[in-house]
Amino acid sequence: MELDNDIINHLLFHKALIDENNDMSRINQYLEMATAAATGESTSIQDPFDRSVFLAFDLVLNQHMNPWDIDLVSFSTMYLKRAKKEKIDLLTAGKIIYMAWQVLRMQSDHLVVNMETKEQEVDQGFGWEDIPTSSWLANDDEYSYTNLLMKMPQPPLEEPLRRDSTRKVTLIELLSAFDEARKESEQYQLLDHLRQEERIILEQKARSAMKGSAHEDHLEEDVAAVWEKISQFPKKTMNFTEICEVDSAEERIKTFVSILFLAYEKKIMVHQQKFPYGEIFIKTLGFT
Amino acid sequence: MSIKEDRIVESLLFSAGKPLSVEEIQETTGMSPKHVSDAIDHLMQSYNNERKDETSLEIVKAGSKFIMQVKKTFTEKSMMVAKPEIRTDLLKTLALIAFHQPVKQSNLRHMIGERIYGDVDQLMNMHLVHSEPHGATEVLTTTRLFPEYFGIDSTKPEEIREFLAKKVIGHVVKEKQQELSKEDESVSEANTEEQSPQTQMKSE
Amino acid sequence: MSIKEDRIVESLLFSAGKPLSVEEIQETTGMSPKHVSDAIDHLMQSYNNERKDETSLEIVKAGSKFIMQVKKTFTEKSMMVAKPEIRTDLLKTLALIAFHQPVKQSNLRHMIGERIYGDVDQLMNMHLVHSEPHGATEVLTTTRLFPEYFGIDSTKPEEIREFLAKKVIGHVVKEKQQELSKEDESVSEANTEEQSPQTQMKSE
Repeated sequence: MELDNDIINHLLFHKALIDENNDMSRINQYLEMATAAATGESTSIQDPFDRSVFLAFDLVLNQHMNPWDIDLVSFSTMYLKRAKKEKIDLLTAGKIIYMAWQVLRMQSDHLVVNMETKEQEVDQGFGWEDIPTSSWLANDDEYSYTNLLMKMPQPPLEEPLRRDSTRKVTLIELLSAFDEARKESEQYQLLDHLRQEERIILEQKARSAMKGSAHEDHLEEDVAAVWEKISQFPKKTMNFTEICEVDSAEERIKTFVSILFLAYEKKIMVHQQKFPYGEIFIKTLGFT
Repeated sequence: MSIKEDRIVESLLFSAGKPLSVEEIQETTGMSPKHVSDAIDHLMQSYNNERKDETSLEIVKAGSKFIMQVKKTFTEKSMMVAKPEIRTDLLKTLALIAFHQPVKQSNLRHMIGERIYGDVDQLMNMHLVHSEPHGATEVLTTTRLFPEYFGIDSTKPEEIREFLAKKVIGHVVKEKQQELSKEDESVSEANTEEQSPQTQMKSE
Repeated sequence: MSIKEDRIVESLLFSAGKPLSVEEIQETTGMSPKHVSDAIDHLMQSYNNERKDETSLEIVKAGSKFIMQVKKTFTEKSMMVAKPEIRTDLLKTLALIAFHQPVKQSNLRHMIGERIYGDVDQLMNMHLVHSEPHGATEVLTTTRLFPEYFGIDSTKPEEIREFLAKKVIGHVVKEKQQELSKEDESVSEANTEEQSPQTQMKSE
């Protein structure tokens, strides 16, 4: 397979990015490596620029080239300029950025080993850390994190395999559990008692408020009608507007009161996010 | 690839947390029985002999099965961090049943609420609680497994109840004593603090 | 006796089945925090480096705690005995929250629809997600349990985000590479087919 002139040009362009202390012989070496690598996957990257970039990193990652031989600062500046000017295949770009991360990682490992601070050089100008990967990933476009994630067959989180073991419970623990259960049971009974008293008072209040009004007779029917609507709803969760079809004050009150009754009877669960004027959400319970 | 097979069997024995038979390992891994046995042999050789002094774990035969476990010397401490097999909430319900048995499910509902139904189901699945229909409700007692599990020397509900009642009193008394002895300690610590300047003075 | 302390900490990490903090180990063993940390270092060095190829287990930092678990390479085979608990859909919702955190529930609803309410309820029940009222909506973040549960070596949202981004990009890269290698194969296959008659001709 032949290397096209573009690639050679771009490799020469990389020569310009390589530390001046390195001699020319290095670029020939790269060309040799590139010839070898060209038979690999890099051949299918259409854009010659991307191909050259790919090759540059491929050299570092697969051919064990010294990562410091690529000047990431000037390289990233050039790359971004190019990315802004032309439409670049985002998948390839993603791949390159990922590889760049790896290179950066290798560089930092290298840095730690050498204990030589080249920080000043890196701090000047533009670095990979300035590339807005997070905004690229947080965007709403096809290549956003969200979209990529939803398309993945497996989520990026995996449950690690840990030891599934338990030990026997001791008699002492049983005794302590009884001690706690006894205290909790006392509290529960007290609360339950208070709750019942409250319930009776509320029911009495509601009855006396309804007495004599025309609503008294129709209330049960209204509740039944709303329940019918809710149970026939295709989804388990719905909102108030979906249930209250006719937009009149009377209908809204009728539906609302019925919903409160159904919630009291624990047939549905009602919640509202925006208080007090937000949408009311209804969730059916114990029915499928 | 016998070395890789050793690793697979090792990871299985580790994650299972209970004894596994050769058949179970075979079914999960698709390895032949011979390969499974060989892998277990290698692992036992490595854990229990070659690396004996470099590990706190061992692989032992339990009946016809195999288990990876902590060596006896280290069990005491490691027991303290291991998860109990009955979770706290369920244990509380079990304790209530054991102390009040024979007890109507409806009475327990008054004590701890609707939760009781789910809890009783789980305890019955664990064979620790037995339920007998009684009119509209159920009457609950502990099973024969219960005294066996907790090392109680009786199978009669009344005797178990009594035994536990005595233990609870003993437990409460003991706790109280510990509290008191802690107070004593702090008192004696205070004393020591008071005494120490004297000791210093003496040594000077 | 640092070697014995290594063994004690090893037995604890083995038995717990959940991540343990230095404090928890310290409380159980009575060892000093320094000794606990040293023991963990030795164990990680031994399991994850020196004996790397001789064990299917690893010791990892999960959040600010430590746990012994099966290496990823061997999980699939051993998963059969201890099944995963969280379904794929829910894991994806969790991965969304973890990446975009702190994130408004209403924004997530735009991303994945009404499903979010049920999912968030479940994740909150599992103590993996925390919700804080914020005006008309809720703001969601992951809890401290999150990195512990998944064995992620950080409690910082930025680092968790980076971890997830790498995983997703890694997946895309892998997919692309597989596509490319398939194309390569078909190209080289085509080449071989073309060449083989020539070779035959030559040999004739």
